Amino acid sequence: MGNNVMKQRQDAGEQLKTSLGVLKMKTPISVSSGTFDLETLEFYDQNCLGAFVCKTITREPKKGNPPPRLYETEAGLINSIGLQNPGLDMFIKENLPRYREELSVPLIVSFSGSSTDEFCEMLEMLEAQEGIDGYEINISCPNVENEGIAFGTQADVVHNLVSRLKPLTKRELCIKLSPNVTDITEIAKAAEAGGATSLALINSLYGMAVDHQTGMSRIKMGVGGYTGMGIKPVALALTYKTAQVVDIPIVAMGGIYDWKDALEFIWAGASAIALGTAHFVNPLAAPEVMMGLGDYLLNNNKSMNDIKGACRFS
Amino acid sequence: MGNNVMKQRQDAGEQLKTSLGVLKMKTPISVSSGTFDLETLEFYDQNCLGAFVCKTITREPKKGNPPPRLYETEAGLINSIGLQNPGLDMFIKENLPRYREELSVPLIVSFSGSSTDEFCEMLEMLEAQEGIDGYEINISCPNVENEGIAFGTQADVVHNLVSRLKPLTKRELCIKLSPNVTDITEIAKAAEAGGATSLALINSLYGMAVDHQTGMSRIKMGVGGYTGMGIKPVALALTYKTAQVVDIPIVAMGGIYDWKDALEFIWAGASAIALGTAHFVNPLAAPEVMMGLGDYLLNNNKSMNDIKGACRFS
Amino acid sequence: MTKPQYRQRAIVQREELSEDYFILWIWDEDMGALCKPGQFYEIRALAVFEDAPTSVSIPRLFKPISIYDNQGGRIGFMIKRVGLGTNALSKLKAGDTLELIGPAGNGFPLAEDRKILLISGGAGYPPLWYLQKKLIGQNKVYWIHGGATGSDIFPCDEMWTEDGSIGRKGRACDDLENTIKEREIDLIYSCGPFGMLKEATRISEMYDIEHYSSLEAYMACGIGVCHGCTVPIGTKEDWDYLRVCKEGPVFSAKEIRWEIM
Amino acid sequence: MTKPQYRQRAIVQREELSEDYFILWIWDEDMGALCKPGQFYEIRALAVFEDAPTSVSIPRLFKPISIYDNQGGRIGFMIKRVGLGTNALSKLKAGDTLELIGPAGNGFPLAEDRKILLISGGAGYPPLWYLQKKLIGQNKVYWIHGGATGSDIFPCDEMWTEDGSIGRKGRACDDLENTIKEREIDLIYSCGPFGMLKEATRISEMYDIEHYSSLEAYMACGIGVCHGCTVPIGTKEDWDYLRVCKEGPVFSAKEIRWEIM
Ligand SMILES: Cc1cc2nc3c(=O)[nH]c(=O)nc-3n(C[C@H](O)[C@H](O)[C@H](O)COP(=O)(O)OP(=O)(O)OC[C@H]3O[C@@H](n4cnc5c(N)ncnc54)[C@H](O)[C@@H]3O)c2cc1C
Ligand SMILES: Cc1cc2nc3c(=O)[nH]c(=O)nc-3n(C[C@H](O)[C@H](O)[C@H](O)COP(=O)(O)OP(=O)(O)OC[C@H]3O[C@@H](n4cnc5c(N)ncnc54)[C@H](O)[C@@H]3O)c2cc1C
Ligand SMILES: Cc1cc2nc3c(=O)[nH]c(=O)nc-3n(C[C@H](O)[C@H](O)[C@H](O)COP(=O)(O)O)c2cc1C
Ligand SMILES: Cc1cc2nc3c(=O)[nH]c(=O)nc-3n(C[C@H](O)[C@H](O)[C@H](O)COP(=O)(O)O)c2cc1C
Ligand code: FES
Ligand code: FES
Repeated sequence: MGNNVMKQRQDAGEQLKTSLGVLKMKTPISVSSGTFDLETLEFYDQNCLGAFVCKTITREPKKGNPPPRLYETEAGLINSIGLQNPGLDMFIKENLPRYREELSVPLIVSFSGSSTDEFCEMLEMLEAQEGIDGYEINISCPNVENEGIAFGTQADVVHNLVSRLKPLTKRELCIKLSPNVTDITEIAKAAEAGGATSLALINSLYGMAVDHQTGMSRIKMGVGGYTGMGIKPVALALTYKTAQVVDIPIVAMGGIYDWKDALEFIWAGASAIALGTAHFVNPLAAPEVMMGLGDYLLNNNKSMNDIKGACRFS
Repeated sequence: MGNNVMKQRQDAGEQLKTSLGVLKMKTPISVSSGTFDLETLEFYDQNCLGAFVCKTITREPKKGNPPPRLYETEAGLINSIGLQNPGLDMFIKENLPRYREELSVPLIVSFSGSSTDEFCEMLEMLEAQEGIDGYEINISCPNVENEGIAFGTQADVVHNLVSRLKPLTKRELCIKLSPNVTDITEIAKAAEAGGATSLALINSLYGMAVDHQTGMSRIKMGVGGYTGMGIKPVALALTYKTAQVVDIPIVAMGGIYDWKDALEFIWAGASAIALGTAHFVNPLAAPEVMMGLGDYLLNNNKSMNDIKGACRFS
Repeated sequence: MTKPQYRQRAIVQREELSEDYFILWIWDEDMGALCKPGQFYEIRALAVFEDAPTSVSIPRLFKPISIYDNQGGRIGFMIKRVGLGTNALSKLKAGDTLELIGPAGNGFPLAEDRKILLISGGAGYPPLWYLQKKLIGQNKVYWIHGGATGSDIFPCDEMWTEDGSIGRKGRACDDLENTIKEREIDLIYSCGPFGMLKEATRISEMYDIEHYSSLEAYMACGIGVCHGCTVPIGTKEDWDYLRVCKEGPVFSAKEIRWEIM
Repeated sequence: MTKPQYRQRAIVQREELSEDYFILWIWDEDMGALCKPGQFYEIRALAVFEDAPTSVSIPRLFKPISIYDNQGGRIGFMIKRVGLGTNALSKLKAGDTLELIGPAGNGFPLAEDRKILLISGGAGYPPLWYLQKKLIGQNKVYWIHGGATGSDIFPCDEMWTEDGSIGRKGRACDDLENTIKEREIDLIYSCGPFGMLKEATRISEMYDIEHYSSLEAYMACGIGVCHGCTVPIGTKEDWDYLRVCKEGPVFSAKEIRWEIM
């Protein structure tokens, strides 16, 4: 690379900076829970990421849903993982030290409880640990009955949950919202009022696929979570709507595959974006988005702040 | 065509028969409101259709939303028509006679009111007309503020509306549901309890697209209705969920492009399917779906009833 | 008026015009007999709905393209590459198959014994080519065409480029008033970018000259069923959204509500 | 264990085997040095993310394909066309580019001085080819392979087809007990369709023979992060969903909870 290009990259570095409520991010690129882990970092330098979000942890270990758990549709992916995870104790004992060891970017721990009390208990246990920069509270997993998703659909429950969590931490407190609700702005406002420092959206839509020849559901559980390219317009609409009613920053996700997709969400009001299904179809998605965004900002002499929420209608 | 093939087609004709609550359909193929009209019938013989659904009519004429009103995304279409229509009086005076003249398949009139009273008034006016086989009650348009969609999101309002409409007609009374709700099964059950003879789903999801270069929304109104291929997994999940809780027939739609898509919805519980966005990318979609479905049923020696809702999970 | 039909036709010839412009020719006498200047077809490269393609290629919308020429059924589409749809069309070669829906739209009202000005910009050129062929015997015709650079310029009487590389430097409307006066223009047909049409309308209204403009819009169906392609037409007090694909694409310029477009 | 890497490599050769099967060869000594029998790569035809492609082709998931052969880095993938992904791969020719993630998975435990039975069905053949090359010097190896028709059959010691067109008529497990007894088999490696593996496991458990089975699963990431590819592994009372792409694809057959798969 010539000196000029190097210089450009550094400048882009400046322009790519963004922040959530508490957390400063070197780039607006995060990863969406459950689609990414240390293994992915074998493919490129982690410094293109502004944050690292781990797979959702529950209090007790979870076996997850019976397979098949995956099916690729014309324009996205249906998954039915069912939050398989080793449970919080094991996470603290085994995963966390490895993250501390290997990560040079901020770590956000995603977790989900089966009751408000359990959420609080988990947060307290995590607060006792070092090397954690924030939390993503998953109240929106479509693949777990009467657990994650139930919380995410009622504004009063969300408000109560977040109000209980807030006094327990000074770290980033990001609430991850479900798109499967009548009015996401009500839930978003409740989370903000409760003390959330940022919001993440969207989690998976409900989705299903059937083998037309045999009538067999493509995933064992029937209805799963739908993600990827096909949900981008929905994610964008909900990001925009939410950005209109809250003041806290938004980490947007849902069908973001490249830097152009990422820009759409920033125009619509996102302070940061996360890649999910994209990792599976393009292992280099994260660095490519970083380069593309950086070039766009430089070439147009703009910063993240200039375009965040600046989308227009005529 | 040889005699055998002709014979086959006739047999398929038998096997393709289906019915809604009141209406008998010669094929399970309907068309979704707003995506189809007499002009489309220039492309093929209308007898591949089991029913014809007109664009949603309102009591008064509607100008519709300012353009641009359309944008094609990676996997679907965003529209923002805003229910432009000539109003009910004009519909009865001009459109209806033309439909009566030119249609040989059952006519379903889609309409939407701004209050329960207005819905009732409209139904009474339509009941006074001949040549109408049923109604599709649109309580789910995402492109009209505080009109269509408000009704579609609250179970008690839907129940009240349908209960008021039911005594006024013996014709097919199909309620068209919105996917933009927390729990579509609640709304579906309310419509059934109120006296709906069938359900249509899904209407458009919320969707948005932004020009990444300029930050301009691709449609003037910002958030529009998202339809087509990308929404198929969502439509299928909601069809399946709804079929689990109601006994009345379902007309399913959302991203159905070919006969294989159609079969997926029938396995999931639909008694009929409707083509929408498909018309725009394949003008011959309807006859092709008819042929494909017919061949499938014949080759597998199955009737619509054999596969309707027969989808399995292992 | 004939209703638009759906057809598949082989491309019999492909012609390069410049970096961005090309012509696709098909041949069908029956179709040709139905076409009028100002009408268009919705066209697309034949979409194959295969079971197991190399990569799933999403079937995409048809794109509205004017009839550029029609000599007894030898129908030409002159196309500028701008985005996904026109790019896909630009990959086609002779022998490939085109899907067509049309002829669609109202077309230009024809005239006799008039002093006519044609004014076009960029990809607004094609419909006026077909139009002038029908007009020149019976009328006096003067054609002004403008574009950003030389590669947007095609045969006409007066050429403008923004970069000055061909013809006069500036925009097609820059000297419009003089032309109108000098040539005693009493009828204008225009097609091109929004800004040009709006400016041409301002001037034609000033001189109270009959003026027909062909408009563009993003389309889904192209046959009048979806109401996606509308523009505001009427008087300032009383207008409606009319469909470019059905009531248009040609409208009386003074009825176009430019101020709310 | 080496962690899976992402690579792009040219296809140096393509080989036709039968109507449905073909081999893609790449060449990379460094990659070859990391590979073990039973491991696999997630592969895909290079996806080009263009601005304005002919038609938008959706980038699709990588597909898990076993290492069929590896001679000092001359790595072969023997592939059966079954659906979208393998069909796309079947369109590739020498010179085209492959995207690869791997080597992934645990691979087969190797053995010495054993009386080994390999049993495969259809597209279960490839990993056993690479495996037997590592086993034959040190062990006695007997290989049974079955398929639906002749086009599913490849070199081995005992062939079965369901239609009887090649070898014995029936399924690969039909005479398995006899073979085990006659050849005093004390170690089995298997790969193939679910039904075959389950039956082979039933028999190997009956005779209490050490048995490793390579399983298939639908995958998204192929590197252990998504938990999409799990199978139930453990004892009847105490099992967990383990990842085929990470803890597998090779499992001790008696630990596979066939009854709940
Ligand atoms: C009646 C009619 C006749 C036409 N005749 C011709 C013709 O003869 N030759 C020809 O080359 N073109 C003609 N056009 C224009 C042509 O239809 C468009 O260029 C084409 O639809 C663009 O499609 P695309 O998929 O290539 O680009 P898209 O991906 O749709 O758009 C590419 C870029 O252009 C912008 N854009 C596209 N369409 C419009 C619009 N209408 N207004 C503002 N911005 C827009 C988009 O925002 C985008 O940035 C005609 C249009 C109409 C309505
Ligand atoms: C570790 C591993 C190693 C493999 N090695 C090889 C190899 O060397 N050579 C080879 O040809 N194949 C191999 N396979 C299988 C190969 O990955 C699949 O055939 C391929 O993923 C199918 O993808 P597709 O997109 O072509 O078909 P899809 O569109 O995914 O499926 C086509 C049809 O096959 C069915 N199907 C696909 N996968 C499965 C499955 N796992 N179980 C049941 N039904 C299924 C689908 O339901 C569908 O009807 C291996 C699989 C694994 C997990
Ligand atoms: C395989 C898979 C596993 C996921 N697991 C989780 C999870 O554990 N917790 C969570 O909050 N979201 C989970 N998600 C949702 C993603 O974090 C993200 O919200 C969603 O995929 C939308 O983004 P995308 O379209 O970019 O993938 C998962 C998604 C996928 C595809
Ligand atoms: C351009 C357009 C106009 C529509 N107009 C209406 C309408 O007037 N009334 C209605 O109930 N649904 C309307 N819809 C929604 C469709 O009827 C249908 O529910 C939706 O498009 C999903 O089906 P699809 O994915 O097959 O298109 C419209 C959809 C489109 C794309
Ligand atoms: S494009 Fe559908 S009405 Fe004009
Ligand atoms: S495929 Fe993702 S964990 Fe195995």
